[in-house]
Amino acid sequence: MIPREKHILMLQRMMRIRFFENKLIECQKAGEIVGALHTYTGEEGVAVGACVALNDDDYIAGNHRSHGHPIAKGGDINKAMAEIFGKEDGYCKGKGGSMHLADFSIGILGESGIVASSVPVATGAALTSKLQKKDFVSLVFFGDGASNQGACHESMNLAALWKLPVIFVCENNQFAVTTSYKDSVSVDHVSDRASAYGIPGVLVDGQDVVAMYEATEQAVIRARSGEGPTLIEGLTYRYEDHSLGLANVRRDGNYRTDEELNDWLNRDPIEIHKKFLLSQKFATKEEIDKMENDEIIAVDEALEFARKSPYPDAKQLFDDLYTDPINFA
Amino acid sequence: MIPREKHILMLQRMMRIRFFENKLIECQKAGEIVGALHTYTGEEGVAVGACVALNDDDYIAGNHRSHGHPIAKGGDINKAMAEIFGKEDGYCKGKGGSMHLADFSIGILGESGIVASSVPVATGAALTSKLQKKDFVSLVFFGDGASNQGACHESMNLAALWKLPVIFVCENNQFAVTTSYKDSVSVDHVSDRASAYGIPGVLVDGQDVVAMYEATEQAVIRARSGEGPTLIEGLTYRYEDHSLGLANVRRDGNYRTDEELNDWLNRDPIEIHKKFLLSQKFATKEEIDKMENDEIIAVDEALEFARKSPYPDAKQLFDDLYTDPINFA
Amino acid sequence: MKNLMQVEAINEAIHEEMEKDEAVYYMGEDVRASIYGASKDLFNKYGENRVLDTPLSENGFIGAAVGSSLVGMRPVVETLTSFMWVAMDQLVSQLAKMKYMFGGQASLPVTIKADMYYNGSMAAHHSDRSYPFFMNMPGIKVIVPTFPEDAKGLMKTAIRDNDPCIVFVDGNLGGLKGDVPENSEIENGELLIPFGKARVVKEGTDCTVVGIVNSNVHALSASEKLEKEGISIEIIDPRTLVPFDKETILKSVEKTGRLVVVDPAHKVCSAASEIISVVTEEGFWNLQAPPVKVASEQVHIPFSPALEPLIYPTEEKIIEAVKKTLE
Amino acid sequence: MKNLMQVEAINEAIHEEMEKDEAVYYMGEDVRASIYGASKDLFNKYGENRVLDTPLSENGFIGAAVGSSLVGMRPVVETLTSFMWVAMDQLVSQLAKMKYMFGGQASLPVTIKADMYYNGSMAAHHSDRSYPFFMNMPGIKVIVPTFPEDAKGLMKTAIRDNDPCIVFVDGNLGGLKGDVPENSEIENGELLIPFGKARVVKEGTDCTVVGIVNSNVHALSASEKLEKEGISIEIIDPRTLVPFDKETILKSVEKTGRLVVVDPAHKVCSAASEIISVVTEEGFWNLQAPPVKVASEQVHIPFSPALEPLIYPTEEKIIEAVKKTLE
Ligand SMILES: Cc1ncc(C[n+]2csc(CCOP(=O)(O)OP(=O)(O)O)c2C)c(N)n1
Ligand SMILES: Cc1ncc(C[n+]2csc(CCOP(=O)(O)OP(=O)(O)O)c2C)c(N)n1
Ligand SMILES: [Mg+2]
Ligand SMILES: [Mg+2]
Repeated sequence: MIPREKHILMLQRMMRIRFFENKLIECQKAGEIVGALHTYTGEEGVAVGACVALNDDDYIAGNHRSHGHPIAKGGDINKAMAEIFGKEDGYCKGKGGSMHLADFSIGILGESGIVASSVPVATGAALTSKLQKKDFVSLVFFGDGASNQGACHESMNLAALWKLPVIFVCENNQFAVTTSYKDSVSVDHVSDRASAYGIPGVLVDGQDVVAMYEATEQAVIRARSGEGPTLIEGLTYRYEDHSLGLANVRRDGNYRTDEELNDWLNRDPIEIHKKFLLSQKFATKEEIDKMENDEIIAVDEALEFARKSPYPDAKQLFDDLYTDPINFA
Repeated sequence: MIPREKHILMLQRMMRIRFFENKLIECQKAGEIVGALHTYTGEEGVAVGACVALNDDDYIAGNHRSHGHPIAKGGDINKAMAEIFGKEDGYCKGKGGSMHLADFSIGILGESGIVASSVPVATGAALTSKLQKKDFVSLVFFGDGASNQGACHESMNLAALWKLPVIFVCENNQFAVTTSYKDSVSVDHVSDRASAYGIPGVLVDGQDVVAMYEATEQAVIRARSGEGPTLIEGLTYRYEDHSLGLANVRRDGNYRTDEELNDWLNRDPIEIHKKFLLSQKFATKEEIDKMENDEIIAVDEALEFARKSPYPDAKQLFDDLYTDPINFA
Repeated sequence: MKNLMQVEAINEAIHEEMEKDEAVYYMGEDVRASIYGASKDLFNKYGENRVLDTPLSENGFIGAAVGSSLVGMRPVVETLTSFMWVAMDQLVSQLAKMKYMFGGQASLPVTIKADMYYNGSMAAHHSDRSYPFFMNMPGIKVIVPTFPEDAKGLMKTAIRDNDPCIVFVDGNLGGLKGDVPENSEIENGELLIPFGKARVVKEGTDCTVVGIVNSNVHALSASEKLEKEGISIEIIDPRTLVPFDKETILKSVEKTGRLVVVDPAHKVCSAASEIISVVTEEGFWNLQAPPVKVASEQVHIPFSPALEPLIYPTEEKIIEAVKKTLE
Repeated sequence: MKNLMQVEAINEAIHEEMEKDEAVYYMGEDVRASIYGASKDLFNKYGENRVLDTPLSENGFIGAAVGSSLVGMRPVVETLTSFMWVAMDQLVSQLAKMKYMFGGQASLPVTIKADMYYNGSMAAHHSDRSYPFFMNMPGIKVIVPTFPEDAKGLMKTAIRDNDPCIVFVDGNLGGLKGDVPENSEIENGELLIPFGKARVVKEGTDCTVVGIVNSNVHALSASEKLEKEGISIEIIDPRTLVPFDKETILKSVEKTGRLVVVDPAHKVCSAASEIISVVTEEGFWNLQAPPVKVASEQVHIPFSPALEPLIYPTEEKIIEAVKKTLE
């Protein structure tokens, strides 16, 4: 049984992601944000369900679609927003930007712009858990497109062989940019590939945050008891086009229809979970409205924070490359 | 029904490989050959069964254990031997050596020293077949160890998606150097992984050349009819240690037992096929002895050829890097 | 003459070559939708058998391009320099080495169009400029076009070349406009720029400035300012780094006695390092002052718009470097 | 003092560091069986939790090393330079970039021991010398030991360093013997050689010869011959290429006025190119003759023993180069 607080927390985090992303979309359109911007609206159920099933000292790693994961894990939206603005108070002092949010202090090992490239890294964090006989787990998010990279194969094999406490979460949002997963994955479901490693493969409705939580919880139990990895595929959909930073990608080639988008909009993970909370009497309409309002305010404050934060100073350019500065040729 | 000539041809080619390798082992011990030398004795059934099921204008590609494949495909052992000696009349004019035999004129697209690295290449040859609406197929050999490389995953997915006429042949000789495949492949059999791509996975007794032929024949039919790739795993064993060129690898760490080796020696692919030919009355003892003798002579001649061939001249060093010589900085 | 953006010139080159030769096909991620512009209208025109959208498996599909080229096709592959790291197995072990390793049996007419999206707030994972590596590794031709005319002509030459070519396309130049001759204006009816011949972008007398990709644009504007101070620079665009036209540069240095090399790659072991080492080895006695390297700072590309521009060569840095050679 | 082969010195370094720090573990293909010698007796001594045989998945296990280092381990990974191409994704995008990209949050105490088996008839696929690439790509420290003492001391420093290090081990030097001090003979009880400090292998007056890995051995024998002709060379081994001890070399050139750089990497964009470019930029006025590069020919490594030796720097080529600077 999932405790009520977790249900509430899941709604909160999903709303936080939604408002955060929508705020960024505004800022991006207003020209206030530069670079690529891959938003997570529509997919909130996947990251939130997965992360809320973890402990604070468990680890996650992610990809270019990179704001939902850290927020779902409890990241600081002030620092996240400031980073996306390239400011000094950002998570990475402005060096990472949208695609590279990280907070090592709460187990967020970072987002990666190269698809699938975090998968071996997260597997390695799980290796530490095993070698040091700790009991933390490590969880990694990657897309349907990314699942076709060799890095996934190598990591799943390694993790299965060594029974590492790692959870592979494929966010199947139906597309890699404009390419349908049906044109890029040669089986019906990414989770079908789990059998190639002798590990459980679980197909989940990613719009149902509770289902994501439950699947992850099972995987966590398995991981902590030394039985090894699990592959979870959350079926979901991104509401926006691939990246707001690349305007020319948007709807190009009519890669998806309005009907399809509408069908998914009708299965919004936040609305579904709201209904669930109401039906279970876990929250009243008023409580939900209040939470919503709080999150809107929090995001507004984050924006303020980001705007006010100074840009990094030129002399910080060479910091953080090595532990101490070194001489080059 | 496999025609008699093919049965005879398979015995011939297996014997040719066996004698060729044994001759090289002698030369290597005598210090006449330099560099790494990965021999194929014990595994003849796999390459020969597979290649004899192909047409001359079908393609193959292979790996570091590299003499068996081209000989099985009908390669010229004079040129192969000369190449291994680093001589001008070798297949690659002495530039490739043992690990890089190739004969493009009869569909041998070359052996590759980097494990699994030929797998995408062979997949690409099959892509030409599809794009040009030809009907040749392409077949690639790789080891149990190599199957864990990402290149295999990416190629199998691509081939399955695009229904390419390619045949993936995993030579499971139980080890990658000293590492048992049980410690490197997380499922019981490499062929079990076919299901991750929605393609047939076939487990074959690699010591039975006829079984290899039949499995390959089925895969060829499937490939030529546009249905896509097949993954075949041939269970086999290498008689020698990993590489004769690295003496320190030999038996180090007792990675295998004498009993195990003996069990496999008792299932020698050449002896099995000889018995089969005799039992089916496809050949008499005398005919087989004659074939054997002919192959011994052919290998002796190849050695003579290699020994007599001159070393490449210094002025050939820069040839073959580009189509025409170019200026560097 | 028509005025085209660099990306349009490249698109034109690909169209012409696909039109001319059925063996040419185009492959990459989302190339049918033409998300990066260079493959515009290819899919409509040539269809699904010649314009292939790939799964996200760069090593797999670049390897497939390699394999297909061995047996009759002429693939043109679109990717980003930053996505080539995952494909280094096929790029290095097969594409670069195969022909030599097999004693010349292999023919690999593969063209890789590698976009470099640096200087656009894309951060460290998306901003690589990796041509120095491919200069160090033999076997591949390294093409670095700047101006639209050269971009078109070099791209066409690359597609027609029988050796592997990587055309490094500077994302900063996609919108750069320039005159490109109509085919009807050209003697043999098409624009083919030979490899290994530098372009003298501007003649000058006081200092030789060698520019790689976008650096030529900065060098041109630096030149205008320097002119006002009475300093005349000669700007040379090598256009290809492998093969390399050493002679044009050595001759220019013979005239000017000074050398500045401008290169957006990281400065250590850059193309600039190589060019300076070559000119000092072979043109030492013509140098009247130490050569100066203006290359990117030896640090990853930071996201912040407050930091990123500090990394790259600029007009100001070029002006300063030229003056240093004249001190 | 004891007389050790380079491979024994490296093995000793690993033993000492694994003994000292439980976070250090050793990983690679067939390392338990110690097929390349450097991991001798590690498995017996430290067992299966600290000595890991991996599947043939370099990208996967190097990535796992990276991830494990982020959360408390200090992996030492054994591989060959030639097998690093398949792992470039993790080496470049994660190992090299992660710390900077995350604003310093990541700490990556990973050591890669990368063997270079060139010059042993291993052909193009097994003979890479890829350190120039890792000089160009920021974020990794590039260690190039020659003598057994340095190999031990630098390997220990690398394992203890909190940044990613690649120790490029020249397979030609595995059997090179040299004196290595016993720990009891050393002030603080252990041999730690600092990064970024060149070793003056031999003092001399007429020409500075900078040698990378095996080149120092050739330079030493060249020196003996040259001495007989009255020519005195100063041999400098940078020992690490990132960080780089420019000062020692510039000071030496100030004294000798001449420079030869010897480097077994392919000559274009080599470490030698970089060193020559730096010395000409910063030490131009001290140079009395053009510097000379003695590096590998710009071609893949052929298998044939009749061709391969023509590629690399040799004693003779060094002698010729030194004489050229003295013409
Ligand atoms: C190795 C690599 N290739 C290509 C890209 C460019 N790219 C960025 S995101 C993306 C699509 C990813 O699709 P998916 O994995 O399904 O994630 P999604 O964007 O749908 O969340 C592509 C092609 C990249 N970043 N890295
Ligand atoms: C990418 C890469 N990693 C490591 C090696 C070194 N190596 C050569 S063969 C081999 C074992 C290969 O095992 P398997 O694929 O089973 O083939 P087998 O030798 O058993 O025929 C290894 C580790 C290599 N050549 N390439
Ligand atoms: Mg997707
Ligand atoms: Mg094997």
